[in-house]
Order: sequence, then structure tokens, then C-alpha cells
Amino acid sequence: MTTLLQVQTLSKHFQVRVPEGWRQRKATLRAVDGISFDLQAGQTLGLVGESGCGKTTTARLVLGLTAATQGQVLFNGQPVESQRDATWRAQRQNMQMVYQNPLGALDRRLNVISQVLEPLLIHGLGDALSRTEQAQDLMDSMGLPKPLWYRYPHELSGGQRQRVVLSRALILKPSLLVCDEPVSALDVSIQAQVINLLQDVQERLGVASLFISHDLKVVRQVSDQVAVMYLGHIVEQAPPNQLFSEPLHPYSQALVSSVPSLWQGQNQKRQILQGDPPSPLSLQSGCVFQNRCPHAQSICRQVKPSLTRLNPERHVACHLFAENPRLSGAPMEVRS
Amino acid sequence: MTELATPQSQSTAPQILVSLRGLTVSFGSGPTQVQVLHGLDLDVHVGESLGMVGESGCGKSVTWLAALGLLGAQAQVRGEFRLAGDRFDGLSDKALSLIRGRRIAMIFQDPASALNPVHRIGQQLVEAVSLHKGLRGQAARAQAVRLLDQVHIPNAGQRFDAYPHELSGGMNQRIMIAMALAGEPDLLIADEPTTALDATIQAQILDLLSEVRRDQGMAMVLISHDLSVIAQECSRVMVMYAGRAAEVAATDNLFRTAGHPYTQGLLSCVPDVASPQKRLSAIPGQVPEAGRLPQGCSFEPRCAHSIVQCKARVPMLWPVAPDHQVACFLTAP
Amino acid sequence: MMRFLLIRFFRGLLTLFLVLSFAFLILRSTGDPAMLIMSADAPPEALEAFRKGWGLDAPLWQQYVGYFKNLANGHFGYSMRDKSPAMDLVLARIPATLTLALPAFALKLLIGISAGVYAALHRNTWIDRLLISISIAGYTMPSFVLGLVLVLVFAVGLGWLPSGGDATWQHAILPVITLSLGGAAVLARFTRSAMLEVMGQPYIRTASAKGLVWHRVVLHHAMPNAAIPTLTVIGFMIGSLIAGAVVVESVFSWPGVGRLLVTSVANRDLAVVQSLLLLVATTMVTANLVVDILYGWIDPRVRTGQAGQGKTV
Amino acid sequence: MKAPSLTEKNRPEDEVSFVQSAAMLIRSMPLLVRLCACWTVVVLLVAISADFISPYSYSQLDLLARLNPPVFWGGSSDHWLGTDELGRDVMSRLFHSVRISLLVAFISTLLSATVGVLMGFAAAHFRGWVEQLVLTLVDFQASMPFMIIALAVLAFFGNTLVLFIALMGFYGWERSARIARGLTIAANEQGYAAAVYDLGASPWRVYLLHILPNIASTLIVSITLTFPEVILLESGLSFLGLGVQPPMTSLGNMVGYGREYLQTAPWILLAPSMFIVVTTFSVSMLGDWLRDRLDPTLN
Repeated sequence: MTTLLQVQTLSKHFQVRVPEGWRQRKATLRAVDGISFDLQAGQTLGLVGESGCGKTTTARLVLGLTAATQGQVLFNGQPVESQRDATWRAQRQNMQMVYQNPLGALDRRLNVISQVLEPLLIHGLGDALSRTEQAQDLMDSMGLPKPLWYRYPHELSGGQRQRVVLSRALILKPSLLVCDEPVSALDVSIQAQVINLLQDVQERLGVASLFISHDLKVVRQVSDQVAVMYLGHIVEQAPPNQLFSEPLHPYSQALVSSVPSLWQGQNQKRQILQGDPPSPLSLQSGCVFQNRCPHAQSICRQVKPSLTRLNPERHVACHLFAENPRLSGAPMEVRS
Repeated sequence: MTELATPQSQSTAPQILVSLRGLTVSFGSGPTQVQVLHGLDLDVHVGESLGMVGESGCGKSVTWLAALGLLGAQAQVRGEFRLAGDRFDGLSDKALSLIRGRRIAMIFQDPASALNPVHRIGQQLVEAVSLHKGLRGQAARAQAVRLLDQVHIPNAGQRFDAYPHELSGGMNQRIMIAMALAGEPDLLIADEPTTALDATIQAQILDLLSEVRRDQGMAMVLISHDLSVIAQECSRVMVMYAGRAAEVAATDNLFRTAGHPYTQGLLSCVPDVASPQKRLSAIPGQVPEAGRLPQGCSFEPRCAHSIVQCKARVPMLWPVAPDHQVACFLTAP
Repeated sequence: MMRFLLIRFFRGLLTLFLVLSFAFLILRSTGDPAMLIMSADAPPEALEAFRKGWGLDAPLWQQYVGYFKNLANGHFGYSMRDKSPAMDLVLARIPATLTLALPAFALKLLIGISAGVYAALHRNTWIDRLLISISIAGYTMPSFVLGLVLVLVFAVGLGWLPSGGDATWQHAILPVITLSLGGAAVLARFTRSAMLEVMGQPYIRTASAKGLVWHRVVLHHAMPNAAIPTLTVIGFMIGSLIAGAVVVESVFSWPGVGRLLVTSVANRDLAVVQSLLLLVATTMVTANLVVDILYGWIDPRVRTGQAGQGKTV
Repeated sequence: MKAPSLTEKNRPEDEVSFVQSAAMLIRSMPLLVRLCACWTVVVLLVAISADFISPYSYSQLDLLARLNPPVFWGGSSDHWLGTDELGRDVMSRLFHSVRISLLVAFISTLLSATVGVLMGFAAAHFRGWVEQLVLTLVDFQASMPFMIIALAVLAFFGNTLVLFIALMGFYGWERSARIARGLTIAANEQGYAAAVYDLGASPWRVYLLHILPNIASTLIVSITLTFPEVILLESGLSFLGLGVQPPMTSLGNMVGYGREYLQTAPWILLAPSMFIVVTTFSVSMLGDWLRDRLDPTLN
């Protein structure tokens, strides 16, 4: 297995103005703050977290659509820059994005086959005939039969539109797909169709994917590894089964327990976190989760825990596991 | 163990609080008229929590907006509605306003836009308090602060003067709940109350909803597209598809022996955190558009078990077990 | 809020500066006022003397700086026609213009807002469609046509009212009606669409759901929100009181600011035109500032700077 | 089989001909809108064929037949709509006035739309200080009554037709600029344009092939709303004697000069007045109807 994507202490800070009484104050919004992860070829990394935790910014950074404040992204060993030059354009052929809102991401004045073959046109690949044939073959294999090819986006259903977006992303045969909430806008019965399709495509074409979602159930379904984000940090990374059966970080525990299960019904025990996530503008020193954490200690207010490797598959950023995992035992008893 | 909501639900014949009979709703007129509800029957028992589940456009929200006369002049609503035995269909706006908020309260999906942006939240709460309790001035304010405490808003006195845009989504939803509690209603309709919220906030709000329901002994209808939320909160479920009820059952029955192929599909197409990872079994095809329904059962084109009758007629809800009705020819006698 | 108002205030000053610079450059660069005033075949010495007398022989930038210096000291120049201070001429005409403009403004608000709200609340009924059509007719009717038709009917035909001049209060009736119709039509359409927009918002449904009766929902929850976009139009109307007067005062021979503008433009009376432009721009900027303050008063989001876009309609 | 290109929009299955879709469009119009559409067509025909359908030259004097009333006012059939103070045929003058007024309005509207779209695109593309500059200009233009600006400029620049049209071409540009900027920013931020841009497409491709076709319908609506306003502005200025100058004639011009004969020969002024009112009303109604149908915010 080769490492396709390496993200190294990547940060994105925005300078914003916040109202303060009668005046405004300049502040730094740390959307993404020093995250690192690797993605192997053909694998899926799920990125899960609540709104405003920096998932979408991460996606844009990985694809070089916005400039990083710190750190770098290596794709096949080559740095991904946000400068839109020839290298950037060449990289587009290997990395593509799938959007949350397929109707918004498609041009409503253009029939869908034209949009699927547009990447070939932009990158000057093939002649008119071969482009059309490629698009037709691909759309056929994506569950978009011939009668749909010359329709306009608003004439398709939500699931079909997402198939079009997916086809457009795949026609250049990329090795990495970045999917930003690809099924959130779809109805549940359609979500399953798209998830299955995505999994089939990945398997058939060997595409790796960075799968971003707020929906833990979906992330668990598709991922080989899951990274949990909170306020611009990765607080835990683990294979999905381990994460869901035995979450380590107190935030992961709360997040996992907040997902209602179909089969446990009213027996399910919920661990309720108090309050809202603090604003990413007013972060104190120490752990980002300190003021909602039931196990916060004095060290958590002073020192920011770093993402530490517990075993080859699991990483966690929490002082409870820093020296000796199971220190003071506290967080482990929540779920049995 | 199933949590039983109130003593009433233990008795053999639960007391009916609200009943809707033959509810039909259509929008527009003439050739562009589209019918979105096709004769829905629905009972809500005193103190129970009923879940209504279905995909977008299935009519689950429209049901209650129509019953409470909140759809506006563009909609044609027909049906026979009773509240504690008294008819309330076809009432004037003035007469309905005595039911809204006081007997049946409603909260909505997006709390940020459901609160008026130009009024302070305290003002909006006091408006409800004075309307339903006839309180004025300091007394109304005190009662409003009490309501804020009841929904666990920290520093209620300070939040009183805040505007909705200054508060988080979870906080605004708490205020919506406080406002709904102002009239001490018998029934609370919660229309996708957590859809716009994050997972950890969703857990907070669901917890709060069960708490206030228990404290007040009121009934609740929880409308959601997420079966697992309903599984957690409700003792009875109605599954809706394309403007009709597909299945009505006690929650336990539904999850143990789902009768309608659509319900079965819904249960198996949602990934679950508690069971091992496996390939999802998707329901093929897509939800038909309102106004373009097939002639027979609306689910027939997507159904794996379709038989001849399904194409010809619309199946009625039919009891298959105590507390369990299914609208499907396969289970009909 | 303070910051928001300060920004608005400086923007207003910038607008004023732009208007005056624009006026100055246009007026000075497009012809020789001496030739126009004195007529082209005047003796060259006389032209030269005129230019010197008016400071027109200095380089353009000196005239420019001098112009702003004078403005700062309250000197607005002298009319080239009758040599009296330009600002005095303008100020003398203001009462006459206000006599028409204020009643017309009140009429616009009264008719426009009530018709707009009424139409919105009775959406898609025949009366709504009728009001829309009348409103379109109202603002596509040029005021000179309306004015002349009114004169034709009520002055020439029926002889009930005078056709022009400003001798009695009856003289003001036709111009006020003419002046208010277009504005009322625009305001009605705007109010209607603002109300419709607001009535579709979720918080209106919330207000109904909590048990408020219909008229309270409309008065307490819909109207304050609909007022926000409508204010922009009203602000623009205050600002364009003078512009509106130009045509109507000409039609009815009303001795107001508008007619002064037309005659001074025709005569190329620089100082008077500049003073008028200054007056127009000042009312405009002031009106906008007042509207901004009202915004902040009605909409808390503006106060904290979260809805800075609320103004772009 | 010919490969479908990006610009090819026909669908093989259910192709709808232009005539059919036009017929469908007309059938969906309410009666009043249909009447307005008819009038607009009539006015356009008059403007195009003014030279052929005018019985006289618009400047031909007939001093023997001055102030003749129209035929239904007791006049002779030599001059259907009567004659003016110099004995010129009112109908011929009317037709030529329609032509000039429409010509001015048409070119000016196109100019203003072009200027506006370019400014809007520039603002949305470059952001930063370019956007601030455009927005300041837009604010300035929107807050100054155009009538005042036009008055100042016109009287001092003198009055050729070309100059007058150029001036009118500044009317309403700020509206197109706002629309183009707003929709482009929206498209760039989350929508289809961002998606194509992220594929590696050049800005030219994005603006010409994707954004322009998408905002076209909104722009067309805005143009149909600007058009009658330009007619009103032009006729207002001409009425004050500051617009189209004699011997050329325009609708406002005719009203302005006819005003002196309001008591003795009102027909000189009534015919052009009627044309102004009905034409602007018709185009506005059409624009309003189009907005209700095409406005993307309603879809």
C-alpha cells in the first residue's frame, strides 16, 4: 500500500472582525489548527465533526483550493499548492471533489452529459467523439441510463444529480475523491443508493477518498479510518469499529453516544454534553474541549494535548491517555 | 423495557386527545392542483409520544400545519378533526387561535428563522405568556424567566434581552420550546426539532423534550425523517409514504416485525452504529412526485414484493396485530 | 452600530465630495461660461474682463481648490445673471418647493403603504391584481403627461382649478396630486413585495402557531420586518424631493427650486447650479443617514453589523 | 452521430420547436399581458416602418393647414391626427417620434446592461478594492437622482443625439451591476461556477459558458424594467427642451412643444402622450410578468 496523501500540521487561520460593544475587534479564527493525517491509496478516511469544526476547510486545503496558513499537503509526494498554475491544473486530473448540494454544483443551463464530459474538454483530452463515448460509458455504469443524458439538472431527482456530480468527478480517473457531505442533502432511501454506488466505484477503480460528514452512521459505513474533528483539531483517529465500540476521547464518547441507534430504542444511554462548542475565536490555552469535558483536569487548561499514537491504528489527543492509557480510568466506564 | 409515557397508556382503551379523519390537502387550483395528503386518519392519545416518520414531501409536516390552519389561503384542507371530542375543522381564525399554543403547540425545524429577528426573545416569550395566562408587566416577565429556567437556559435573566441572532441554534430551539410551554398545551407538535442541529446538541434537545413531556404530562408528536430518533423517543410510530400512512404501530412491534415493505426498506437502508458493518440494502428508484402518483399503491414501483392488486388499488390500513396496522395487500387478510 | 454609522457618515461625505467635484469639472470643462453669458460676439476685452472678474482665468486646479475653500467658508458664489449670492437665490425658492413636496410626501406614504399592505394580504385576489396594474400604470405615467391631463380636465375643461401659478392654496392641489402619484405607486409595489416576502418567513408561522390572532401577527410580526426594505425606498424618496419637483414645477409654472434648476441650467448659471447640486446631494446624504439610523433602530442585526447587506435591495 | 458540444442544447427525445415554445409562452399569458405584448409588437413595427407608413415627411410644413384638428375631431382626412402650429402632419411626426424614442431607449438600455454586467463581473472576480470601487460607484449612482445628473451634464455638453444616447446609457447600469455581482459571487462561492473552476477551467470559460447563460434570464427581466424607465427619462428631458433637439422629434419633445397649444389644439400633445403611457405600461407589464415567471429566487 502506498501513501497517497500526507497532511502535515496543516493550519488555516482567517482574520475576521468581531463586533465588540461599539467597535469591532480583529481576531483570528483558527478554522483548522495543525492537523496531520495520511491516506493510503484506495482507502477511505472519514472526517467527522459538528458544523464549524473545520471539515470543509480541510477539504479545500487538501485540494489546494485555498492557501494554507501553515503546514503542507503532499499528494503522491508532491506538494499541493493553491497557486492555480500548470502543476495545479495537472493535479486536478488526479484529485476531484464531490459536493454536498448537487443542484447547486451543476450548471442548470447545460445538459448533464455536457457537464460530465467538460473536465475532458478543459484538460484537452481526446477528440469530440471519444469524449462523448467516455461520458456515455461512465454514466451508464453510474446508473444514469441513456434517456437521462440530455436532460437538465432540474429534470433529475436528487439521487440522479449526485450521480452526475460523481460521474463528472470520476471521468478524469482521479486517484483521490474528496467528498464533502455527499449524501446529506438526500432522502434516507436515496442515501443508501449513493453510498453503495460510491463504495462500488471505489472498489472497482481503486480510488481513495476523504469522506467528510457530520453523520456518524454514514461515516462508519464507508470508512477504513475515521478522524474525529473538534474546533479545528483532530481529537481521535481510529478504525470505525473500534471508534464506535470503544471511543477513547471524551468528545468522541459523547458524539458516539449521541447517535440514536435504531435497535436499542429507549434503552440507549445518552451521554449529554453541556452547552455549545465555544466560538473558535476565543480559544483559551490548553485543550480545546476543556470546558465541556466531564474529566477536565488542571493540566487540560494549561497544555494542549497532541495527537498521540496508542497503537498502530489508534491516535488520540487527550491527557488522560498521554503517559499511560487508562490513567485514572475515568472515561472508559461510560459505555459497557 | 419500553417506557410508558403516562398512566393512561396502560389502560386497555387509551383516551383519544386529537383525532384527524380523512385529512386531504391540496395546493393550487385547476389543472395545476397537486394533492399532497390523501385521506389521512390519525389519533393521538392523551400523554403519549407519537412519532411520524417519512421522507421529504411525504406530508408529515403538512398534516399538522393543515390541522391547525397554518397553511394559508393557497391550500385546500378537508377532513374531520376533533380535539378531546370537539370538532375543530373549519373554525375561524379567531376560534382556532384559542387552540393554537394553548391546547396544541408547535415547534419547528430551523429555530433561528422561526423566531422573529427584530424582537428580543424575552418580548416574544412575554407575548405568549400574556396571551395564554393573561399576565402583564412584571408578573409576565417573571413567568417568562421561569419558562427559560425550565428549559435550562443558563442566566435566564440576561438572555431575556438577547435577540435570536445572538444565540446558538440549540439555545434558540430551547426558547421555542419554552414558548410552546407557555400555554401549557395538551399536545406538542415537534416538527423535525433537531434536524438543523449538531449531534451533541440534538441529544440535548431530545433529552429536554422528554423531560418537559414527562413533567407536564402532555402528549407529543415528533416528526422526523430519522427513524432512529423516533425509536428512541416515541412509544408509537406512523410511517408515511407519498401522502398516506403506510404503517402505524407500537415502536417495539414496528422494529420487531415491520409489516410494510417500505418500512422494512427504511430499516435496512440506514446504517446503524450498534450492528456490524455490512453493505446497505438500498430501496431502488425514487419517491414519486406529489401529483404524479401511480394508480395503485404509491410504493408499488419500488417494491420487491409487488403483486397484481398493488397496481390496481390503493391498500387501506389494516390491523395485523394489536397496536399494529399496515397498508399493504401482502399482510391484508 | 456606532462604527456602522460612522462608516455611513463618511461615505455620505464622500458622496458629497464626489458630487461637487463632478459638478465642478463638468461645468468648467465643457465650455466657456464667458462666451455664453456675454454671447459669442462680445468684444474680446469684455470677455477677458469677465473671466478675470469671475476667476475663470486661473488654472483649473486653482479654481477647484478655491471653490472648496469658499464652500468651507460658506461662500457659494454669485449668480452670473443677477449678481446676487447664489445660495440666497436657492434658499428663497425652498419654501415654495416644500409647499408641494411635504403634502405630496405624506400622500405617497399614506396611499403607497396602505395599498401595498392591503394587496399583499389579499394576494392573488382580483383586488390585488387591480392594485398591481394601477401601480404599474402609476409609475409608468410620466408626471408631465399626468399633470397636463389634469390641467386639461380640471382647469381647461371643467374650470374648477387654476392651471398654473402659486397665488392660492387651490393652485397647489393639482401639482401635489401629480407629484404624489408616481411615488405612491412605487411604494405600493415595494411594500407589497416586502410584505409577501416577510409573510412567507417561518417566524410568521411561529407567531400564528403560538395563538396570536391574524391582525396581531400582521401588525406585530410582519410589519416591522417588512418596514426594513421599505425604508430604503422612502429614504430615496426624501432624497429625490427636488428632482421630482423639476418636471412638475415646470408643468405648473410653480416658482420652486426645480424651475430654478431648469432655468439656471439653460442659462449656464454656474454658481446657482452648483449650489443646487449641493442642496440635492445634502438632502440625499442626510436622508440616507436617517434611514441608516432607523435601520439600526428596527433591526438589531444591523446594530451588531451582522446584516450589513440588508440595505442592498 | 455528431458529438454534442457544450453549446448544443437540443434533446433528441422530446424536441420542442421554437414556434411551439413561443406559442406555449403566449398561451400562458393573462389577457392583459397578451394585450400589452400586442401593443409592444405594434409599436416596434411602427418604429421600424416609420418611413413607409408616414403619409408626409415629419418636417414638411403646410402653412395653409395649421392647427387642423384630427379627423374624428371634425378635421379633414388629409391629416388623420391633425396638424401642429406649423402645419406639420401630427401622425407622421408621431411615427418618427416613436422611432427616435425607441432607438434612444434601446441603445441606451443595451449600453447600460453591458456596462453594468462588466462592472459586476469585475467586482465579483477581483473582489478587494476593485469591488469596493464598483460598490461605491453603484451607491453613488443609486443615491443621486439621475434626472439631476442628466440635467447638469446635458445642458453643458451641448446636445448631439450620440451624446444624449451615451448619457442615457448610464441610466440603470447599477442595477445590472448589482445583479451580475450578486449572482456571480453566489455562483463562485458554493455553486456551479466554483465546481467548474475547481476542475481547472479558465475564468473565460466560467464566465462566458457558465455564468452568463445562467444570469441571462434575470438580466433580461431587469432590462425590460429599465427600458420603459429610459423612455420616461428621455421624454421627460425632451419635454423640458433639454433632450432630443429640433428639427429631430421625439415623443417627449412633441408633448413639450404641444403644451403651448393645450387649450386650442390639445391633439398635438394627446397623441404622443397616449403613446408614451401605453408603451411604457405595456413593456413594464411584460417585464413584471416575465419576472414572476423567470425570477430564479422563485424557483
